[in-house]
Amino acid sequence: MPQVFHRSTNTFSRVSIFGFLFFVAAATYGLALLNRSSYVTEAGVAREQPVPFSHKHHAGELGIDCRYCHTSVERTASAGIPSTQTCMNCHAQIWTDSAVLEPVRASYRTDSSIRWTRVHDLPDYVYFNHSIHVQKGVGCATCHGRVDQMNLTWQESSLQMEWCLDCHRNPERYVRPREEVFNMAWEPPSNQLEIGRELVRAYKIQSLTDCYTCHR
Amino acid sequence: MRRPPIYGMLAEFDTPTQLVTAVRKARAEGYRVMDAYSPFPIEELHEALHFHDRRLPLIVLIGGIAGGLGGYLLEYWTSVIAYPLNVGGRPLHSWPAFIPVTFETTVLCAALAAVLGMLALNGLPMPYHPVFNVPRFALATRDQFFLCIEAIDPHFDREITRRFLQRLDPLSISEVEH
Amino acid sequence: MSGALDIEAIRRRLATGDGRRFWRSLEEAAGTPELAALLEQDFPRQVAAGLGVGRRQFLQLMGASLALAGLGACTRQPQQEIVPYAKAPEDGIVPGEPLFFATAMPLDTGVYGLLAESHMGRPTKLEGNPEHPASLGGTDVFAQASVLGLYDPDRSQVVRSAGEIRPWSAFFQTLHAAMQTQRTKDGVGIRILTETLTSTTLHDQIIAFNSELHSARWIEYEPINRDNALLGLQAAIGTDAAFYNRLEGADVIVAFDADLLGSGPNALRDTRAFSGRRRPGGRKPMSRLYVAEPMPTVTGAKADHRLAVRAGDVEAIARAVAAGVGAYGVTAAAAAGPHAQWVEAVVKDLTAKRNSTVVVAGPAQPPAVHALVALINDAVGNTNATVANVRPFAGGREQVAALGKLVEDIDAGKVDLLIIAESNPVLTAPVDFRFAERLQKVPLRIRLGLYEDETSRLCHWHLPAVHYLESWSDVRGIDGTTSIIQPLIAPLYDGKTVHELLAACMRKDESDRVPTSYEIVRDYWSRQRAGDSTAFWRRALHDGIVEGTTGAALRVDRDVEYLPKMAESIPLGDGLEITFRPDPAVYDGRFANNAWLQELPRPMTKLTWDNAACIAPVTAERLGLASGDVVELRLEGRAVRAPIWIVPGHAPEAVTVHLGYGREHGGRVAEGVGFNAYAIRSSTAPWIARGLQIHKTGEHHEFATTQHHHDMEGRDVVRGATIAEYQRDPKVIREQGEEAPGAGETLYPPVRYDGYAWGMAIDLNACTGCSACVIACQAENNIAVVGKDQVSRGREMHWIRVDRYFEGSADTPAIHHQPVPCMHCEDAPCEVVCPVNATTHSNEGLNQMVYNRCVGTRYCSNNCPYKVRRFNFYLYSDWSTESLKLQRNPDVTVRSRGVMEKCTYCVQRIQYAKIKAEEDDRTVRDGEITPACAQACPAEAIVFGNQNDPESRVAKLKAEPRNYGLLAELNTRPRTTYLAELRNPSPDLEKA
Amino acid sequence: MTSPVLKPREDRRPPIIAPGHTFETVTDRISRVVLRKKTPRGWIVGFALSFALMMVLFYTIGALLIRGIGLWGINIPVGWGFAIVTFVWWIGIGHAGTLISAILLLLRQEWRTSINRFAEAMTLFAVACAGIYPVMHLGRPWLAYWLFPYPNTMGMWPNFRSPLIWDVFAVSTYLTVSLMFWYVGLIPDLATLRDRSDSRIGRTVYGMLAIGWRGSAKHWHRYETAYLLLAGLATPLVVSVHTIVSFDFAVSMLPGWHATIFPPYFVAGAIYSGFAMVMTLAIPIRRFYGLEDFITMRHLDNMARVMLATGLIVAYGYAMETFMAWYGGNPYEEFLILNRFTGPYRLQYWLLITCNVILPQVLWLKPIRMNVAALFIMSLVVNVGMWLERYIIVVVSLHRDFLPSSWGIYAGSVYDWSMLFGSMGLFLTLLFLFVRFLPMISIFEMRTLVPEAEVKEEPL
Repeated sequence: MPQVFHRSTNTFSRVSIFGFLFFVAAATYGLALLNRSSYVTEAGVAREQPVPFSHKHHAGELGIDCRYCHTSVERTASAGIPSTQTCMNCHAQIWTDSAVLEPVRASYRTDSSIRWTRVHDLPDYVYFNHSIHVQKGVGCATCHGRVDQMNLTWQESSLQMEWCLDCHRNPERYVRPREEVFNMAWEPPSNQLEIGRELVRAYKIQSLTDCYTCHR
Repeated sequence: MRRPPIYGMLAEFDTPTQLVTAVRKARAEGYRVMDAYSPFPIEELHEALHFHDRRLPLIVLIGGIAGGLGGYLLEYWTSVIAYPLNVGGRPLHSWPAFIPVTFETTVLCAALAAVLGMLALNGLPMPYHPVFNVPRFALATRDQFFLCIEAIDPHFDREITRRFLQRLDPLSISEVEH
Repeated sequence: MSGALDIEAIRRRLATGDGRRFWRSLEEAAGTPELAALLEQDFPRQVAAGLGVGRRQFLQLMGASLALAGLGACTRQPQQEIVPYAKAPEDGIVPGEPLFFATAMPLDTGVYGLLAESHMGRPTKLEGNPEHPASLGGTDVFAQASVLGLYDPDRSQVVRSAGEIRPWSAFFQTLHAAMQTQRTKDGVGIRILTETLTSTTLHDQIIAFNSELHSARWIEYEPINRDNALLGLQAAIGTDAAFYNRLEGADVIVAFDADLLGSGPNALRDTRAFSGRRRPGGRKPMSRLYVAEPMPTVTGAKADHRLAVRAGDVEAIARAVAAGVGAYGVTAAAAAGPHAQWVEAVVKDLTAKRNSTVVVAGPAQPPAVHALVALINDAVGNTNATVANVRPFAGGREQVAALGKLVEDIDAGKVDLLIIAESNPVLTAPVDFRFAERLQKVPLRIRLGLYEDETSRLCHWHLPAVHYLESWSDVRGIDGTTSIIQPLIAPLYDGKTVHELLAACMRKDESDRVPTSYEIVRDYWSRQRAGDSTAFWRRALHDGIVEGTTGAALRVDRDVEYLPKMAESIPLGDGLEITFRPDPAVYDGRFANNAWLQELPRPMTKLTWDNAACIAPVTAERLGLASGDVVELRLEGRAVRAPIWIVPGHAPEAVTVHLGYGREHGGRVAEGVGFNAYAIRSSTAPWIARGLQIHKTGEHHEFATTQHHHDMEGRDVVRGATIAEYQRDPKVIREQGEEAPGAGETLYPPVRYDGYAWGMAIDLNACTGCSACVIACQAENNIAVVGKDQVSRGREMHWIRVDRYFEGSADTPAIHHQPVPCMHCEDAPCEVVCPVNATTHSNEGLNQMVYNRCVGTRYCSNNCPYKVRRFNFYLYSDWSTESLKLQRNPDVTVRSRGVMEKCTYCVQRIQYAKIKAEEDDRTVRDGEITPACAQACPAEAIVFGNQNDPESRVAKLKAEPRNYGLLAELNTRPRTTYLAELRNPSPDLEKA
Repeated sequence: MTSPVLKPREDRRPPIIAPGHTFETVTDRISRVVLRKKTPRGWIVGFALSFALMMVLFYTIGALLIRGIGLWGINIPVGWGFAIVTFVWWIGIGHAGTLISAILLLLRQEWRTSINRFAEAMTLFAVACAGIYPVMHLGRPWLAYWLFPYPNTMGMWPNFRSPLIWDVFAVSTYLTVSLMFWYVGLIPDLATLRDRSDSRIGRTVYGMLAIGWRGSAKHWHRYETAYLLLAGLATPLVVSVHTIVSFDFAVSMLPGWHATIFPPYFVAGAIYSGFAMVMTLAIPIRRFYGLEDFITMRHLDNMARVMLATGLIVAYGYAMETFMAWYGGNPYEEFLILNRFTGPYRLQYWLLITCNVILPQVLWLKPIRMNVAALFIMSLVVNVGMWLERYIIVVVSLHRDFLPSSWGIYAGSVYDWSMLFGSMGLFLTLLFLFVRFLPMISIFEMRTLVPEAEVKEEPL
């Protein structure tokens, strides 16, 4: 007898077809979201550190300048991670017996490094240079966020290529006067765009989207 | 309107000629809501049914145009607007190089439109259909030819219709359950 | 780099040498149909490919590749750590900032003055020290590759005695005991064998040592020694002397079997001076170079008139020239035979240009020739004008004779304690000395060396030496220039210097501390320089030269009383001749474990990973030999099996073999590569021998060469003219090839480059083909070594290659060298065909290759008319060997499997300079950016810069009429262009 | 769609369907092959062999993924080898299917009816085989999806100037359209199988695939419109696909690749090889399944004629290349041709000329065209010849281009060969599954060739 299927299969078959199409679309979209999610980029995830160093306390409350610790940020590609020496400059005097700081003192005593967990990690084929960005009026906070409000430091931005390109394509949206670079609290003024354009002219900022700008 | 007790009345014929004649006669009799079933396409049949549907070519045309435009615009946007790159000193908008892909997307979308359009207009997929309830209908995909006058036809009447069909001396006549 | 994976693979492949034969093309050029060629042409032969990769590596690969893809899809960055200093170092080390230190590398009787680039305390790259007269900023392959030697994982790392790993203390006990007994008998049983002594400190130590133990003896031995020159000059001048030339003053140069541009302590200095005199429009006229030699060398390739003669026949020619110029005491002009014209021309030029010519003979020529050369130079007034005779450091020494004496002493049982520092006599000593067997008669044998090599195996104690980049020492060049060798890094392994070893011997009391070589060297120099030694020391270290030493070498003049004698000439038999040469890549064998050098295409043969018995095409034909045929070379009853390599331009009836291969111990790279030519090299004929017999074995050897076709096929690849033609009409160069289409002749709107426009000009006239650029590039750009098998499959990775073409007859061809990096075409064919935009153009005209975007279609390479792109067919980069990672340049991505790569014009240097310039708000100065190849080039043949700036050197060169673009008719608009090669032939010879 | 036109034929050529067939004989003969319970031993053996061969392919692919494409013989300068050669070869083979089903349909060639179904299947499987190569020949195959334009975190897009991107679109479009064309053609026959299958599974599976086809006149009407339109679209598509494949070479600047004649001459070559392959498959199948009534000598004759014609076009292509090399006066082109004639690969070149130009001339002779064995051999010869043609084009141009210094030699490695034969394994495996589970001849179209199919006019 030829009637193989039940009535319901008509509806079922059509629904399943549309359902499938919908599923594919949804999956694609979901994947795109996932790639940009903090799960993949690990943005906004505060990292456990051997010593719970708080930028909030040091940079925010005490108002220590970024460059006190990140000494080479204006001169070289890497901003520089302070040596234990730098910590001890103060902590030889204050909090000399706090348990939290024991690893620091130990490191200093035994002349062995503190092994910090890396927060900002670019792929090995990406070459980022701090000094030139600082030179051209890109503020610390522009990429690193309000570090002065972070207890444990996290990565603020996705650090994905499209994110870099956004600023490299239209720097005027993000640059600030050189003297404001290390000012965490600096907010873009309402007329950022026109100020930005002037700065771009003044600092001879190029919009560099050549591959070799970052990849070598 | 009230759902009729049965789907319709199914008459079985041996040759395409008989079927075509039957259809013509049925129309002459005033029946309109009917369908003919054959194991292979018969030009004369839809003529006899006075059935003409010209929407499909239009759908395909639209599909093609959409595909072509979509393809070209994608190429233009990615190479000129999204990330303009100097590739071997060629202009950003190297239109001659964009033609092949445009052509392919045109064909692709047009073909998709043709197939999906055809299925949609035919209301396929439809695994369940009343006519399948008639056991002999299995032969419709082999060597037999069927005419089904549906119950929703205003002229339809179990007795009259059956008698009318008798006159076409079919191999068999059966009522089609819903 | 050559690390675990590669070296293993290499060894396996060397075992199963299943590469393919490639010399067919040469046969074709010679017009001889060749059987193997037919096999080759036969339907694709099945090639067992293979590079074992385990499952774990597979996972690594995939993981790594995905990470490299930088695609988010659930590949998160692995957790990493930051490990800052606990206490920041004073010496200004800043992460990411390279530092440069001056140091020096000794080799032979000479020295390389070097600047070492150091990243975070790791030396990664060596450059020539511009201040140093022996380097003048240039380097050669040995200097460039020595940095890899430092990180070689095969270096010996422990003290070993009888196979056991022992502490230094144990050795010192033994040593002390032995010394105590020797002290009682005035050290009569002590022998110290070193390589040629160039360290002033070591010399001082040895003097001190001898003053205490008078009967101790010190022997220098190197297989590549200067005995002949020494004896020759002694005869001619009557006193020990060495020499160096001042080619900048030479209008005519005559080289008798002397590769003065290619090897020897003066090569860099000479190359710079020579190329300086070969540029048209210089203040002085272009010099003219005559060369008479058996095996083509880079010098011969540059010659205006090259005479392909057997080494043994050079003496007759030299004698004829001497007679021609009326050299003292040379009366009867030996018949110059077929070379009469050449000799005439030489004589004419020499007499015409008094005191502004140079005649020079090579170390392989017998003393007689050196004497003749000295007399010729005297006769035409070159001595002390263009040729400087100087007192050789530490008194000249006949090394072979000295070694012979040592062997006798051993037989006589006079030797109780033999200390061998560096020198590897078991491999390199003349075979008739049977050194290996003699050595084992010595009661106590101590070896200090970088590798546990053939000699170490036969010694009681092997002591790990330190690499010069790890050690304190000093070195003195021929002209007296002395440099302090300072370490760039603490010794990687627990090694000692020869200074420390000697100091240890000198200890009176076992409890005395062995002074460090720093103390020893420092102490020596503070004794030399009274006054503010610290300031002096700082200065010396900073400059890389001890001030006031340059040219301080004692000048020697022949005193008028002395009647020059002719060193009598050693009679050679007849029959086939064989000559022994240092290898252009592994020298005397000491660099055999350096994978960069092993894989360097030899300038003349373009062979890699091999040495060969080189013969002339005619001789090959006569003997029915083809390249790759394995033959047995029999000489004085000794034999060695060697594969034949046919070299156009080689002297007929002669065979040239290169030393330093066939190593049995001394590293995984070195072992089993090539054949050991020392096996037939005797003390009686260390350089030239006759009566060689060649016996076919019927076997075939697979060579791995990087160039298979040596004929330009009449294409205008290398353009050139004679200086006369060029001066008459500079257009001659442009007319040699098809005209490049003008800027307007294109359908595309022109792309404008307003800012910088980087470009490169390569002067073929200056280039000698020495290939220093190849190794420099390899060191700078983390270029992988692929091994013999892969090279034989045409998969070498060098970003810059030096093409070598023969022109004219196969017997006396003109030889051209052409370095080919990426042309950075403005209309780059490679870019258009890349489906994923992995290679595109920068707004400064760089042809950018982005590894992490590349999916590896290889379409770009197919469409590159210059074939300068290189592909990672396997995971060539060594990701596992730690020590090799230290050498990597942190500013260059280490490429993964499956991606294309190519010359970037050293973009990392460009970016560095640009950023520095931007920061001081200025533009990049001309010469501020120097790519590795340009920096290494001793001839300054490669010039890089901004061609938009009319004042830049590169713009000026490109403006010259002899500037041309390779294949420019394809309208690729290359940014790398060439300056045509100009020759300066003698009018007389040209007529003939 | 063709309405049955059965005016008595005057020509003496064999008929396209043996006389005496009715609707049910046609239906039963063809569907029996699929519906019969026990699988013929011959099929099992053949399938086992081709399956084993397919495993060789999978092994090779695994090895390539783990170790890298260094396993192949490719190098610099010869960056492309067997992979691209075989890719072009398979794509070419595919073309015959589309040509038969689409172009001959538009030309109302009835004889196509009995061969178009498995010709289309062949197309599908050939394209599937071809599709493997572009992916596997990548240095990093796991990134193949970068060739498709999709929004990504890198803000990067494909380079639409590259012929390889054109390929991606052409091949994927071709695959999709061929698939639809094939499936649409199958629907009515699937319905037949649904109704004739006596096993529950059979009914269900075929039923699902038949998506409730019931042969309604209205459906037939739209169905035929769609089928015609598809044919109309497939025809330019099939031409464009091999044109674009030829662009991979023509757009580059290599001597021997950079030629304007490539598109037409590639398309002709494709049809040439395609028909050869159809013949290679048709002859054994009709024999094995006793379908001589449906695939008659008439079909073989016609296919032989097409081969002859396209073969001549290809020959003209070769001649033209040589002529232009001389006439164009480009030294590199001149050298290339000489190198083809006398260089290291001359053996392959002259073999190619023999297979593609010289031997096929025997097809002028009717006795040959009427001799099944001879035709079978010829079809094999042409298959080999066309593979060689691509080999010559790819390898010879690459191995000696502009700078003599960078000239090299290429030879396929064992992995090249295993990949080539492995892909044939995949092709045959799919084909065996097809002939076992789907009607290899379009049943409903065959019905239209039966005499009774004609509607005789009779008065109401």
